[in-house]
Amino acid sequence: MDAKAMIEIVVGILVITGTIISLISSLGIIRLPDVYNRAHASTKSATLGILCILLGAFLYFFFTHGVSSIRLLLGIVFVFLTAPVAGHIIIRSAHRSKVTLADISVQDDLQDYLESQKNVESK
Amino acid sequence: METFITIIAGILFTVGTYLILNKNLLRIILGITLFSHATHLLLMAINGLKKGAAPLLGENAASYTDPVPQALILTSIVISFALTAFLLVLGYRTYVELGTDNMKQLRGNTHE
Amino acid sequence: MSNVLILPIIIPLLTGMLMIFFRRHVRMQQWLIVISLLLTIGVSTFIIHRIFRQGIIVLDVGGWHAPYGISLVGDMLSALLVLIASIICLMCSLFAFGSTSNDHKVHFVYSYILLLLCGVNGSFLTGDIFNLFVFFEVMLISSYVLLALGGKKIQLRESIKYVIINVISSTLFVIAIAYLYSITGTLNMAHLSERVATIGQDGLLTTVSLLFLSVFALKSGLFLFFWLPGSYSAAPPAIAALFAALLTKVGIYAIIRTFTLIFYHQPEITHTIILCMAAITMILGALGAVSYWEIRKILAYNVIVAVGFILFGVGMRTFESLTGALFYLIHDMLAKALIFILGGAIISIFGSDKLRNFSGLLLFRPSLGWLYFIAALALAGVPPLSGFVGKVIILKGGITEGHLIMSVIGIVTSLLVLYSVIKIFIHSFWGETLLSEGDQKATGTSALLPGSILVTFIIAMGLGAEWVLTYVEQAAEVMTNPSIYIDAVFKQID
Amino acid sequence: MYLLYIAILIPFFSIPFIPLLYKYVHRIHTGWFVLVIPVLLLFFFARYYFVQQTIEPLILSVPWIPSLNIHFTIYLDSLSLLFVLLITGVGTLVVFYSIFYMSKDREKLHLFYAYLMLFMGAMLGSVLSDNLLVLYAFWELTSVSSFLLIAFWYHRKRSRYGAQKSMFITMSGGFSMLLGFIMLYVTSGTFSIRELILLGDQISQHSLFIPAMYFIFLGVFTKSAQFPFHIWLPDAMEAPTPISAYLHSATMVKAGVYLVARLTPIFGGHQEWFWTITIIGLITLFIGSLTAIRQSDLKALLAFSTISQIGLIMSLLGIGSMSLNNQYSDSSLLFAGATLAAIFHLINHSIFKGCLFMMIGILDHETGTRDIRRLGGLIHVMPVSFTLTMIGSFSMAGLPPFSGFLSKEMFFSGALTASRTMGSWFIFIPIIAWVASIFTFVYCMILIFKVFIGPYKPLPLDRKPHEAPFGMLVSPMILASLVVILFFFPNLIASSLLEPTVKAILPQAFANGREWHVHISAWHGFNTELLMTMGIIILGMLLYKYLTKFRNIYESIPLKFTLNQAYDNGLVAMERISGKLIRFYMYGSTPLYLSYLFVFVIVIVGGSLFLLNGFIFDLSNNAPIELYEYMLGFTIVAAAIYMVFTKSRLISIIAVSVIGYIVSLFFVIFRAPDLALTQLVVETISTALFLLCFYFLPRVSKYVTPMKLNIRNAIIAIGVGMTLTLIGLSTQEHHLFDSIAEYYKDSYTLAGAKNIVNAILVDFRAFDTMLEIVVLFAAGVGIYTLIKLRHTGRKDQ
Amino acid sequence: MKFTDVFLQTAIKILVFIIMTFSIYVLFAGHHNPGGGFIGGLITASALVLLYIAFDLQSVRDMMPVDFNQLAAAGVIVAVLTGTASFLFHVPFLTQTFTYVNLPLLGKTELASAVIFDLGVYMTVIGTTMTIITSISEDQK
Amino acid sequence: MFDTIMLLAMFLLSISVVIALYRVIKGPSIHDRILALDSIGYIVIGIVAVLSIMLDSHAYLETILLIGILAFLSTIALSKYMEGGVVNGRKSND
Amino acid sequence: MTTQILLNLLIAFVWMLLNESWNIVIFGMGYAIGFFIILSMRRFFPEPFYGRKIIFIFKLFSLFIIELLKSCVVVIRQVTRPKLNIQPGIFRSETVLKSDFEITLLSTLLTLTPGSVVMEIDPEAGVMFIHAMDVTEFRNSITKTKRKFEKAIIEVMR
Ligand code: NA
Ligand code: NA
Repeated sequence: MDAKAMIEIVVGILVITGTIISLISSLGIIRLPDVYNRAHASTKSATLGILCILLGAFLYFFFTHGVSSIRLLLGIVFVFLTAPVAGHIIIRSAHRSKVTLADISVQDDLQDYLESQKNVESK
Repeated sequence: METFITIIAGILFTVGTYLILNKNLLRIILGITLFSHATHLLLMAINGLKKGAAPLLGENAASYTDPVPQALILTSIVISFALTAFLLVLGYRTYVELGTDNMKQLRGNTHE
Repeated sequence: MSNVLILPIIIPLLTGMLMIFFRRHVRMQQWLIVISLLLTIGVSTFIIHRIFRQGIIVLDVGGWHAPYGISLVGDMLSALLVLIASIICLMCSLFAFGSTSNDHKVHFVYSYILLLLCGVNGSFLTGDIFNLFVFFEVMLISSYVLLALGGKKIQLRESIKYVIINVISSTLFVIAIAYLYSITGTLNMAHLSERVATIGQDGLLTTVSLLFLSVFALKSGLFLFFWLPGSYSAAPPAIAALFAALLTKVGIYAIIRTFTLIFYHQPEITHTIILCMAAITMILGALGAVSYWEIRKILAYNVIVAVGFILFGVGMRTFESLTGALFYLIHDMLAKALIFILGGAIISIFGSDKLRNFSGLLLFRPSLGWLYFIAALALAGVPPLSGFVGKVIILKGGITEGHLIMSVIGIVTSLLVLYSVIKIFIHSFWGETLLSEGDQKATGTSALLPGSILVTFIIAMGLGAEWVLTYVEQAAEVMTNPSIYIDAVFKQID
Repeated sequence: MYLLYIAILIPFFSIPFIPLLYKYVHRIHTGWFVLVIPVLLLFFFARYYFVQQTIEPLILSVPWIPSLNIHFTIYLDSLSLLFVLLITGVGTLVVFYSIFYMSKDREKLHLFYAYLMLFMGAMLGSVLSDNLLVLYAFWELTSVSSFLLIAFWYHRKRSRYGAQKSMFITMSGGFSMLLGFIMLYVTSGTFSIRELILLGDQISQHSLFIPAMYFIFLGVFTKSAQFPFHIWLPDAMEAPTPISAYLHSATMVKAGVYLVARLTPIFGGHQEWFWTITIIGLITLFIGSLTAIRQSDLKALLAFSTISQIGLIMSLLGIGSMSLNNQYSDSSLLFAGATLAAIFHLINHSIFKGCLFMMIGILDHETGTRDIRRLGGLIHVMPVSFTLTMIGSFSMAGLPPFSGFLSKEMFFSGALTASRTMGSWFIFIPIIAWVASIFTFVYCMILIFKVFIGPYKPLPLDRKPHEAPFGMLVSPMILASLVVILFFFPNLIASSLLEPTVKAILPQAFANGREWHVHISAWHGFNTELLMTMGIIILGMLLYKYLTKFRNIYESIPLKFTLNQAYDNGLVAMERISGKLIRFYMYGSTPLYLSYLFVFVIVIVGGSLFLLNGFIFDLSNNAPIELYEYMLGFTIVAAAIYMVFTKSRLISIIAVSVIGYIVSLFFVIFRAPDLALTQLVVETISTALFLLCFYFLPRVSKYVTPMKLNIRNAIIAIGVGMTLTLIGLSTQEHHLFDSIAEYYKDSYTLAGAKNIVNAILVDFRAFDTMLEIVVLFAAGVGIYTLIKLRHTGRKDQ
Repeated sequence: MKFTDVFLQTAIKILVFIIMTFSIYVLFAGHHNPGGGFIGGLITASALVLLYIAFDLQSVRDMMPVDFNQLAAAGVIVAVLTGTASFLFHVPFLTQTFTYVNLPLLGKTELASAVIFDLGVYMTVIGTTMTIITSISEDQK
Repeated sequence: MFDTIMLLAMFLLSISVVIALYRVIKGPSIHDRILALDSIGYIVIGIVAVLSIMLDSHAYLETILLIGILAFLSTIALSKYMEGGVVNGRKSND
Repeated sequence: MTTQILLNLLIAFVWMLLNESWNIVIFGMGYAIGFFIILSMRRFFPEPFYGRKIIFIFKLFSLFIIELLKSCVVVIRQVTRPKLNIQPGIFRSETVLKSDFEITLLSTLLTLTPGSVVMEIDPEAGVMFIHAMDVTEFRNSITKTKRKFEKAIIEVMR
């Protein structure tokens, strides 16, 4: 087994793993009951899946072309940074625009807090 | 591939034309957008596809695809973007000011 | 190499950009625009002079020789049109000084006028088909903004139609270029001409040429003029004058250029179609001109009639008819600018464009009246004004070529043109005087200076037709003999 | 020599000074200054009268547009001279008359005289130009000045109407005449009348020769108010009376006569020429005289009389032209007599009609009306006027001892000559001539008797009538005395003016040195002509007596069927019908306009693709295609089709963005990284703009499109798609040349760039990019103004 | 309690630096790699838009007092002036030139006038995009 | 083999896009759509990465970061818009 | 800390000067040399050696990666289960962190770890509202993770 084949195997595994994680996270977006839960699937799994693929690509170019693509690394960092912020902002916005939680939800401290505030104000 | 893309462009032209002939302003603008997408695909397709590597000399490939259509499309993309943006805002202002996005109601002759 | 050719494009462009920085200094902007346009006029005159002496000037922009770079080609046709366009631009700007609101002025109206000129001049000068498209867009986007500027209801309504129709035709333009590039593998017009000539313009190329024709027909208001009356009547007076004098003419120029330089091998198809369209255009334009009672509409339809008449000359493609077409084109640019400026002044005085509400303006605005009267006669081709000579040459060509019916249409429509513009004269200048002495004394006065200058041009062009013809004939020479153009473009290689 | 040019141009040059004189020397009637010009010109040209008899015609030439063969060539022969003398002579008298007629306090004299000088110069130019186009130029100027003069009192509706009508009709004719001239040029290669005459038969075989003639006829007949174009002349009477006398009777309306005479050497002898002119002339003569009787306005009466008299002259010229016909070469001199009559009558008419107009002007001036029904018995208060009017009228009626008698007799001779020479059924010519002359007699009697004889009716008049001031009477007096002088001494002008003129009109008839001298005598013995005159007097008297009954017949003709009505309705119909037609095309709806555009593309471009066998198709060079590429492609198709059917804005916008993003993926697949990048960003911003501008706005209107329209649109859409696709498929296998792209592949050495696309954008074709950012800039700032200008606008409100 | 945008704002502060660096890289690398002034400008504009979103319009304006109309115009002027510079050397308008110099740290580096041209493009794109976006968003307030 | 794996990856990623698109169309809330679009952005990054491996070209790596920027930008913009009805320009949180 | 970094850079620069060579490798060498010089002389500086932070950062990072993997597995398990069995909800949580940067870091890490997404933050009061995919199951683990993170962050930041 030569080096190229080695690399291809590693890259292949990384890419396929990433792909599968992405696929599952997409399924999560379909299956989970409300936007808040879906955000979990989207922020975490997608991130990890894409990270795997990008890492695969980085290794591929590093070993076959000898290019250490800063752009790819930057991409990885960027995905790391943006995914949580995006998830946070989406569901915060959803809650602020009064998107209801799924029926199976058991607790909403935030809503309770906001209502108590309102009661204080109205008094 | 060329034929496939040309036909897709053709379908986009058809749908674009159909939307453009609509009286709803938004659909007209959408139709125009489709038209320019189709134009760009066509411009690529009829000049041959995948006939070499990306036109970057760093790629060290034996042959490169024709860079001219790409350059033309780039210019065209920017120009159609500028026009679409202007058209959209114009449409928006018209919509707000005249209270309609129906081109039939934007006829001039009758209410003059 | 002759960088002088770039100046009519970048002088207006740079000045227009510079004005963005002097947004609130209206006076400064006015000085800038006048100086810049005078400069442009001077440069254009110099260019004409040089072409007259030394033949076609070519500038390979970027130093990349044809067909690999973009070449600017100044032949007499282009140079003459550039000069006239710049003059008209100056006139319309002078008119705009007094006729445009301050709001417009601080919202870059002058910048856009200059950008429009940049687009127009560039379209005339470029020797590259894709570059022509780009210049068209510069011109069109400026026209969109100028039309919509002000945001009145009617402006919004008409400009949205205008923009939609033009954007679609621009897309068709790109498609046509795509086809052409695919077949010929080049974009330079001289090179295109050469290559099309080698294969003798087969059926597919003719088809593509007809797609170009459709696009240019729309831009020039040849048969596909439905966008024109509405938009011209919605624009503010100075802008309408600019549009009337310049916009359609660029389309006409494009038809002339492509169908004399590149697609001239199957005239029995292409040029016959042009002639048929020209005939229908003249008729429909005349119908519109006589039927309306609003100044703007009447004048807008007059633009259409002239387009048909010029294309009548172009469609015959003889030396004589092309000479006539170009002469008439130049005349029409000046005359249309003039009559739209004066019409705009009338409208601003009465505050309406409904002819039936007008009366008796001659008493207080005699100069305006007489300028208008001369303009009206010039428009109809009454001798010895400029329209006459062009009309005669085109008709002569028409009859020589056996296009008797076309010639009769030409004459009848010019009569209807006369009827329509004289109708305006009679209804606005004659009759009981409605305005009182002090009433709106100032309005319409900004039309007088540009009006008088243009009238002088029109008279001079008629009386000095011979002198103008020496230049025009040099242009027609190139139009009938593409090899002159091609040789000029490629001589740089040797 | 070039004094002649100055002579023509003097009236034009004087125009700028007239307003100055009017403004700054207001004390003196502007007319006095202006009078100098016609007087000078009259003397100047009179000089030629005395030399003309012996020497050759005078030719001067100055190039105007030589490359078009347009030279300002002056050709002064006796025919031109005759007209020049009429123009300057009558002009002098009219200006003199106008000094008393036009009040210097009330009227805008500067305009009046400026127009008048414009006209005089134009008229001189017309009759002196040899070049058809120069002639045409002056010709149109006469129409223009007439237009301005008719509407001199432009606050009156009738004046404006008359001006517009006269301009429209005469200019229609003029335009058609221009076409005729150009056709003549195409047949011959010259605009010069002299050269055309010399070319003679060479051009008459040309297929355009006869059409040219008819196009010229339109110009001639409209200008000279011939049937059916005469309708403008009565309305032209809204002009001040001196103008009516000058333009609309003595000079301008005779321009057509001049041109017929001038072109007779070219066209004369052709049957079409003879028939058209003679018949139109006779019809006009008849209709004109018949209608004149009916008029109650004196000026209208004179207008119709002018129409009929010019018809008479025309028909004579028509008959005379037969002298150039080879078939009748033996009797050519007899026909020449008709031409002589035409010229003589032309002179006479100018004189007596000028006189009569001035008298009507005086009547109008002194009584305040021109209505025959309100006038009567003025002989007592205005004896001088009566005498002058009577002289004019009798001359017009063709009674001795006035010059009109002579030309009337010659007219009958001409008519009889035609019938005698050309065949017995040509007898209708003298018959029409005779009947029309009866009517002429009647209206002349009306003119005298209804106005001056009978009961004096001072009551309905606006002011107390009295004799006109002497100055005003001078001009008509001169004219009236000329009428008498010419009767007694017609040979004063016979050999010096008439004979050379006839020879100038019919040069070919006298080419072989045939002897022909003009000698006019009042008494020919009892011949047919004299009998005809006597018949006229007797029948005319009877008719005059039963005039009221005759009038009733007229009144029964409904107004609808008159030519005037036809003209008026015609204009209205023209506006209405063209309005309907154009509004049908210009419906105002953008979708409709766009469907025009698309149908045009389908028909012209698609049509040509099939008719010219442009379609070529070949799959062999296609690149391979992968499954995922098919998937991407079908996603585009699906999204596109979804867009057709969805009603939701949001889904449409999402669909279009999906397409846009897939297109950018395609760019990746097509090895176009720059494109992919750009497309991505642009698509994102566009989507954002779509959402901002449309999605979040409240929906204001709901509308359903009828199925029929949808199907029509679908058909158009498929047509466009098919056309563009088929051309695309053809071109994709039709690369006939090497692309210029090969050159750019050296971009690293040429431009120092490894990214070829970028090298093209910033170097090879940087100019495109420079302009592209201008477009972008313009759009951006345009959007800014769109939004901001409204805000400030609102603040103002 | 006062809920703030602290998470978003801090994250964006960091991200903007990454994006800006990237955009400038794209601008200058465009000559040899995909990219160039247009893309670079758009990416910078994205960064600015992110700032606008995270902070309010006014505070960003205070931080960066730039009239975007003028920036756009300046961009066009820069692009055109690189063209007119060729007048001085008597070569055709817009003739680009390039040369290689040895720079500290970077080694053999290419200096191309085309990059200045691209800088003009970059400025115009930023100016225009920001003009469009700020105009519309202000209008919809 | 390697190419097949890459094709398989492409295929699976495309399916992920389709699945996420379903959520975009279905909704129900606008936030679900935003969320799904955000995910599509990430998946497309993956697609491009795989594509550049397949095309054996590092010419598309700029695209990756660009998609990331754009996806993030759109997500933030849309969410903020939904929150306050205005994309930007609101005084932050008070 | 800033002084130390600047000093290190200066040393690298001087090293380049000495070598009369201007490339990244020499610079890197110079930086490494400087790093060790500062490390050996760390007692002369008032604040602790900045290299320590690198270790903390590395610690935080590895902690995070582990948590991320864990969270991923959890979510995947949930999603791939034939029947969903979760009890989602929003709960309130307090934090000891103060500065914006610290809070951001914490939020990022928390959001990326199992079943929790930060929703609203009040930095003044040190309160966060967190959405959890399964409140009962994760309440404890999230709080635990949060504490771990807080500790690591404080180590890095202060
Ligand atoms: Na570009
Ligand atoms: Na680029």
